[in-house]
Amino acid sequence: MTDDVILRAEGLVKHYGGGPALPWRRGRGAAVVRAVDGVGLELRRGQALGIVGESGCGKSTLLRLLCALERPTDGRLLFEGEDVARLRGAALKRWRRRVQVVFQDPYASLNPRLRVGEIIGEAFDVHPDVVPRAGRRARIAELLELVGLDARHADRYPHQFSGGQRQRIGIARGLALGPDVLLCDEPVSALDLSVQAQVVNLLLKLRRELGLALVFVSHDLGVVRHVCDDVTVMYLGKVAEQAPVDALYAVPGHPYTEALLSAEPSLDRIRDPHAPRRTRIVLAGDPPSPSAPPPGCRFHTRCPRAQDLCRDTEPLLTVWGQRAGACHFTDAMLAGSVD
Amino acid sequence: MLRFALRRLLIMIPIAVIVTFLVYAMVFALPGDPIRALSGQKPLAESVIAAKRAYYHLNDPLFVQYLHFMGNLLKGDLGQTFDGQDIGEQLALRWPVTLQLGLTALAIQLVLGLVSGVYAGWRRDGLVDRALLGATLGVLAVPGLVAMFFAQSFFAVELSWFPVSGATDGWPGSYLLPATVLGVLGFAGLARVTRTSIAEVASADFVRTARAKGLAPNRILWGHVLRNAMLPVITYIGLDLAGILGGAIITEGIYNLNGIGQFMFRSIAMKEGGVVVTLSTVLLLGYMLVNLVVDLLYGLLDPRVRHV
Amino acid sequence: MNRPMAAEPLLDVRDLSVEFDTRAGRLRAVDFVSWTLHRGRTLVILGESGSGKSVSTQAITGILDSPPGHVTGGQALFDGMDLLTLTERARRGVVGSRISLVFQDALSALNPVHTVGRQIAELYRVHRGTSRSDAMKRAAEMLDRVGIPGARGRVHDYPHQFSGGMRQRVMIAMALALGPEVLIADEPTTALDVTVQAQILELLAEIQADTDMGVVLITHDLAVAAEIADDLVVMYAGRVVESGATADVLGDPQHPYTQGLLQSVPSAERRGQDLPAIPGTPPDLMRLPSGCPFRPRCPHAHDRCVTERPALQPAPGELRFGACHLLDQPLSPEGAAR
Amino acid sequence: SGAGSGDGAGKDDGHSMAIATAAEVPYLNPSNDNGTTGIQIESALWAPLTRVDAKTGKLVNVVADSVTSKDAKTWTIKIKPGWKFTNGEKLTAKSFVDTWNYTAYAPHAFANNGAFQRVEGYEDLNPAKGKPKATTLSGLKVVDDLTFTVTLKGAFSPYPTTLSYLGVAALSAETLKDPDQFKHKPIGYGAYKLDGGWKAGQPVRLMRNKDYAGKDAPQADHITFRFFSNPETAYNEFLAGNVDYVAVPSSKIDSYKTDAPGKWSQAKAAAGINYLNLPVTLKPYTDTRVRRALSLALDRDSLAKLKPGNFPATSFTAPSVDGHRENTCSDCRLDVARAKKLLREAGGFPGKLRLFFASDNPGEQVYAEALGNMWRQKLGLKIQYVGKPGAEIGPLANAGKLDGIRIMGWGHDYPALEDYLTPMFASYGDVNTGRYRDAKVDRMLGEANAQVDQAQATRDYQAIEDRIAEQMPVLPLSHSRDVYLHAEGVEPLNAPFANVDPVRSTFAD
Amino acid sequence: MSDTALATAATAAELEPVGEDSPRGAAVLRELLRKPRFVLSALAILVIALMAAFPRLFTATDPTVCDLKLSKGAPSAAHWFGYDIQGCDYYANVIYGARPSVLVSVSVCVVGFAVACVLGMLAGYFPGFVDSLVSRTADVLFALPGLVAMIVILQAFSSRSVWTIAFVIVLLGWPAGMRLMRSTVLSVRTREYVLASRALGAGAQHILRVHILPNSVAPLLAMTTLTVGAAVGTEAALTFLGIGLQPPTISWGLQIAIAASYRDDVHLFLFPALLLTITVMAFMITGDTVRDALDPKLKR
Ligand SMILES: Nc1ncnc2c1ncn2[C@@H]1O[C@H](COP(=O)(O)OP(=O)(O)OP(=O)(O)O)[C@@H](O)[C@H]1O
Ligand SMILES: Nc1ncnc2c1ncn2[C@@H]1O[C@H](COP(=O)(O)OP(=O)(O)OP(=O)(O)O)[C@@H](O)[C@H]1O
Ligand SMILES: [Mg+2]
Ligand SMILES: [Mg+2]
Repeated sequence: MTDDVILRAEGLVKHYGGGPALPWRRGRGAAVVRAVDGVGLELRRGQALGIVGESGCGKSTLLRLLCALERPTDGRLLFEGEDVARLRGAALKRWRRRVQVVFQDPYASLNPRLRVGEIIGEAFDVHPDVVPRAGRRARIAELLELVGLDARHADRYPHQFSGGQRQRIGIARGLALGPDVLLCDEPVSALDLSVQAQVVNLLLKLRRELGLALVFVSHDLGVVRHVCDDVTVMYLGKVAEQAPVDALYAVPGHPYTEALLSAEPSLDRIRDPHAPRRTRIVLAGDPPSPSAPPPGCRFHTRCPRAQDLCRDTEPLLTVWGQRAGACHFTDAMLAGSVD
Repeated sequence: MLRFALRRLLIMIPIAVIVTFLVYAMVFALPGDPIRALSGQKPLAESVIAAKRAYYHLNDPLFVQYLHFMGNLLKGDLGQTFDGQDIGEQLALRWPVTLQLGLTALAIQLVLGLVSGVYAGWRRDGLVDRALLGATLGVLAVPGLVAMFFAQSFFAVELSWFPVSGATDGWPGSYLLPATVLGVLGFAGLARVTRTSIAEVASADFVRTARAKGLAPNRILWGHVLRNAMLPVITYIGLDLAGILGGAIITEGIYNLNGIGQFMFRSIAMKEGGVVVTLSTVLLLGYMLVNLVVDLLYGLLDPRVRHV
Repeated sequence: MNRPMAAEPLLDVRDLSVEFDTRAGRLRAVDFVSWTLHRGRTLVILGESGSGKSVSTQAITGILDSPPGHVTGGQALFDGMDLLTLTERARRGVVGSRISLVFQDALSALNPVHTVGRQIAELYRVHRGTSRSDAMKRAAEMLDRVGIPGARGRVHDYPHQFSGGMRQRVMIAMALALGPEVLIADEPTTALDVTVQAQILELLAEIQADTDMGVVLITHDLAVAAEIADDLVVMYAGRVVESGATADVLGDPQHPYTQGLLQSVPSAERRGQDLPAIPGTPPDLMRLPSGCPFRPRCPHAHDRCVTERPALQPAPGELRFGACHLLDQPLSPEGAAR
Repeated sequence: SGAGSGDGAGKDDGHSMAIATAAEVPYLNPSNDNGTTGIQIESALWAPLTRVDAKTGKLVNVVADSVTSKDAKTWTIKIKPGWKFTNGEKLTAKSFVDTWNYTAYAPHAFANNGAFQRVEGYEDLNPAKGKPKATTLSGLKVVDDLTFTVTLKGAFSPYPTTLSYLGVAALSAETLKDPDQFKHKPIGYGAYKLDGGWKAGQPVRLMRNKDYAGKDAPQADHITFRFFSNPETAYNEFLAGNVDYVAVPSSKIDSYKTDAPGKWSQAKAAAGINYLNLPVTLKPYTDTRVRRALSLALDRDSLAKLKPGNFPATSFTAPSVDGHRENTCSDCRLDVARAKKLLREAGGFPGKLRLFFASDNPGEQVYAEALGNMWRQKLGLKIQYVGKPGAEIGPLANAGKLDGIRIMGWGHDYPALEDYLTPMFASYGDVNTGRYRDAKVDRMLGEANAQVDQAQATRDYQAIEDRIAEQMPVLPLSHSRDVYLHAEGVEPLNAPFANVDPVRSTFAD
Repeated sequence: MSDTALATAATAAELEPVGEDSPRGAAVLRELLRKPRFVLSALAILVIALMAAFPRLFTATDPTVCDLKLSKGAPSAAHWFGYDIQGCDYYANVIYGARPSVLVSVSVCVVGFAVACVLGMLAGYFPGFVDSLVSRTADVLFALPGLVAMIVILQAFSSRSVWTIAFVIVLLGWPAGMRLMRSTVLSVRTREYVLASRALGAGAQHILRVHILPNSVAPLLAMTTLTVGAAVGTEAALTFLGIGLQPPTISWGLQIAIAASYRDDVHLFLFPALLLTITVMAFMITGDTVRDALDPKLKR
């Protein structure tokens, strides 16, 4: 089981150091944004790990740490047991080829001066051994078609595409090198359902056939449920809960997860358009700022279950069989489901 | 940020020392004998030459001369030129002239360069763009000398709008004409760089957002586009500021302004190591300060560029 | 839903067409698109990725990059004006204050070198003449309303310091700042988690209730559409293929594309299996198939679809329209199943 | 009165004028100044012992009452009584002797040290090596308050003429104590004194010196010298009416007549000569035929047109000195056939002819090219132009290191044939950078210098010139007559035997 | 000018034509050829290059046949540009003046651009030691009084040719371009597409070439096209310092500089200045149009 672990994060921390441009500039002085604050993860070969969490809780930052685009303030990242921070030169390059990433902001991550074919083909320029020179064009066309774009679009520039099309370009680039791990930051958020279905199917197929491991950040709980085996729920830079997908959806083990699930827009009205509109549950209180996380449990300010204990004592992530939760009441919440 | 600035300030000291020596050595290596040159066609008596050489330590090896000079400099004694002028007094008299001329020219150049560059880049092939192209070519085609004399004969002699030469009217009267000519001659570079830089930014997506916010084109241009295009522009301005003296040499001559440029020019011709070094050092420090400020401005203008 | 239909439409788009110049020639990204938005109501535009949703809204608000884009026809009537023929100056009085826009790509849509607070405050300063500090204060309020934590501190941050979802909320805050009559939001919640999304949608509903603001929302999230839309417009390959009241369209989709969309929704039962996607790839606008553009992917296509392009025509139901030759024919059993 | 709108010429009393001059002067001290501009200003602040009468070319006394000698070796100089420095000091024989001693003393490094080379004891103050043995010239003796004697090393009949050089004027005792103190506060005894303060780089303002004892005081009451590093700027200032006298710069030589109609004049005197210096010790210049050929191939008329106010030279001295004769140089004409013939006889010109010019002077480059073109086209020579900054070329030449032809000019310090012949052709001549050496010329010079009879001396000098003409160690090119502009009603002194002198202008009313 | 085109075309080269679109370089070229402005300016460059290479194509007159009597003669049918100060045919002289002028200016332009570009990218992309090294060296060079440095360096060469002069101008001139390049690189290096490229495993060299260079080179390009004219001016100035080209070499810079002091004879100044202007204009317009053509967002 453990030898199967391909990517392991241990206590990853990323702080964005504040400090205004000039001493006399107004604003948050030296406030430090604790974007990611001690996150551990395990990703097995062929596994799909979903990451969900409130906007701004550090998911994208975590992904950037996982693909070593940013140096963690603290913590380690191990790939097949090897510390990634130690990789240099050719070894790092080889590693990069195996771990690819799809960025959240599709347009910003595409060089406006390159044509789409060049953007995707860049992977082959960097790793010339992946696809023989002669076969590149065909491979690019193939990748474009895989994500539902026309091969002829290879000659267009990024700005000539719609938002969803750009997102697919990003996915095609992520897949170009045939990585072992694909880190996806909201890969399907801008796609219409039909194209989304195609892309999801593609990812599933790659998983099945090539053992591609996925880290899948998404807000669409339905898609996460469809794609992933396990889910990590993050709140304010920390892991709130980790669990297999079904178990989590069945019985949430953290009040935040509970709130999250309950806020999922219902598809009832699609099935029955005349059903009454559901009243949405909005979490009480303001989300706290990552530069001044509340003491004790970070969720306590908005938690319906919050008690005095939560206000002073930070709950640790405790393992509960297949799952783990960071709430003083996880046991109580799981009491029904975990035998 | 503060540490960054401090570090940069500290590094100026060794660099200044290197430059003083380098410049001193270069002046030393200049061909010609300044003392003999003093006399023009009528040679000085050999004994006088020998006396003068001894006085100025000209017979010592380069390094000893340099140490002499630096020692005096640290004592605040700038010494005398070979033709007997008090260097400190001359600098005190001349700096204000050059600074007034240079800064006025720079201001004119900035206004001209920025305005025309910004509009040319914003509306490529528009009226301003075409006019700028024409003006640039004109400026490049006419040698500075010709332009300056033309301006002098036309605006000062024919029309009597300005004094012909000299700094007796003080600022701005005496400086307006030379500074304008200098500014006009130098604005093309800034305008071209600004134009290109603006053109690079003008098609960015946030410009569209600004339009969707219902902002007037001018506000979009000056408030949003320009700032994003500013990095090369302020770099260029920094270079310009540092290059003021270079442009001032001819101007000061033609408009008979007793500034640093003239002094520098003469000092080079006369191999006045001390003067050249002093001036170069001041310039170096000025240049490095300007660059430091520009580098700090990068961080202010574009938050994605941060030096810490 | 049950509100009375306002007599006067707030924004009436008629036969809008937009074309782009490309190296390979002209392509028509928006083709005779029409829809109507009423006061206090929410119109959701659904559609295929690349079907012209964003371009059509950009064209209406006059911010299409032109060239290469050209509005080649149509009208967009707002308060008695045709937005498409308005002078630049007149449009500035409307767009930004009375009609506002949330862009799809939040990072590139924000000016990277201004703080987000300043970018919001600018609206107050320009359109309302508010003082600098007041404008800043109100910017912070707006950020707070869209749920940015520590809003008062974060007005001084730059876009790149925000997360994807926060940038989107900044865009929303900007759009809502001046209390517009029409809000056009292009996928405003794609990067938001469900709780924040709920919060934002709630906020919109609140404002709508207060001010009768009309909302045009572009989204791919059928659930969101189902929950908040009064009317739906479905686009495919630059055209409107179906429109009508939400309940009607979702309950009884007339166009095979809409039907296919509804089938692609992931659901708990099919976990891990392939989702039923519409077969084939979206058409290239440069070389649309003859007749109906959906034809190559349509399970019901027949001869007429090859030769004749179906026009948008009334369909059964109140104010419903569809663009399919099958509208006047009984659908085949599988197609009609849903 | 003059147009007088120049700097500080605002006072309405009397005549005032502004004079534009070239390079600025660092200080005012005639003993330590040999620049033309400085001397010009100092000539207003001081007065010379003697002066050549501008109209007649004959020597007259100014400060001197008499300069006499029996043997042309020991000279007795009597000065007129009543002269006073502007600080009140009396001008006495002692003033002169002290000043001369001071100037001649090497460690003081005064520019006009060389003016006392001929005086006995000069070597003791200026040893070739080591410290000076004496601080005073043994040849100078104060006889009484107003008389002193000068003993020269050898007989030198033009001596009284050399006293017209301002470099031998006297400084006040106060100045001699610490000359540095008075660099900008000159104390003279001339027709003018400083009006207000003065700092280097700024215009010099002069006002009439009421105590002036001379009889030849110029008319102007106020004179302002304005310095222009660029001559065209000065020209433009004149056109704008801000200065009253300016020399026409070479770039305006085609337009000055239309720019300033009725306000231009040409100098009557041509006080100098432009010539080519040949390295006569190097092959092939050692051959007189080559030198003649080079001279005969030059079209001096065309060349002269390149420089304003120039006219072709036909002899080796300047027209403005007494005893000058035209056409002493028989090869100073264009005769290509003869040039070719001479060159052929001499065996041609092997290799390249190196032509030096001051490259920082555009006019000189043009001139050099014109010369080169003539030799190249008319004689088929190969020319190599060697442009060097003026500051470099002078010292090179002085050190005798020029291996080619150099463009030169020479103007006298005192108006005498001797002041051309000695510096240019004596083996020890100051500007004899071509290292021309002819024992006979040296000897003839010595004899002429010792000739007490002035008329005979002149004939002797002319004989030397004739000998030079046979050898052609230099190629005379042209003399220049300056062209200048003057404000209406202001007439600078312009006479055949003096440089144009705006200080001594006359005013119309 | 075409450096950017080449840099990006290099990556495009591997891509065969897709559909009817041809590879990028060719497409850009085709598009450029459709613009009359580009065609005209490219033609001008060609003509001037020919003039520099084969002056005989343009005139049969020997520029060194001179008659001082004809000095400054006005233009006429037989002598289109009149005579110069030396009385030589000015037309022939101006034609023969092209070579040194073009060689100096173009080599200064190209080499200076390359040096500034490379060093600017290095300084901007590698903050810290590399940046300090490059930037401080630039500071020192910039602070040296150019005149002195040029004299000293040029004196060191035993023979001065067009190349040594170009070398010195570049040596002392690169700091300006370097800083300009560095400034844009500083901002471009933080863009997300650079991050994306790093995630692909791309090395610094690849990123600099493919992403940074094309997105940051425009201002430097604009400045460089201007230096075409400036270099000619500098070359002339050097001559007058006695450290430049020596006669009988002719160059436009020299002709203009000499003519500047004979302002009464306009033709002396007019013709070389005209040719110089045309050259600068050609380079500038070519630079502009190429920049526009390379900007994917600015089509027609
Ligand atoms: N500048 C352009 N040049 C050429 N084609 C363009 C340009 N901009 C957009 N298009 C094309 O126009 C079509 C419509 O784009 P639009 O952005 O409106 O799609 P969309 O419906 O918003 O899609 P998405 O849901 O993916 O955002 C797309 O096919 C796109 O490729
Ligand atoms: N460069 C940066 N400087 C300062 N703060 C940053 C920076 N990048 C991100 N942050 C902050 O870190 C926090 C986490 O950001 P991150 O982008 O990881 O969130 P996220 O979970 O991806 O959110 P979303 O779902 O909205 O994309 C946010 O508060 C954000 O403002
Ligand atoms: Mg994110
Ligand atoms: Mg869109």
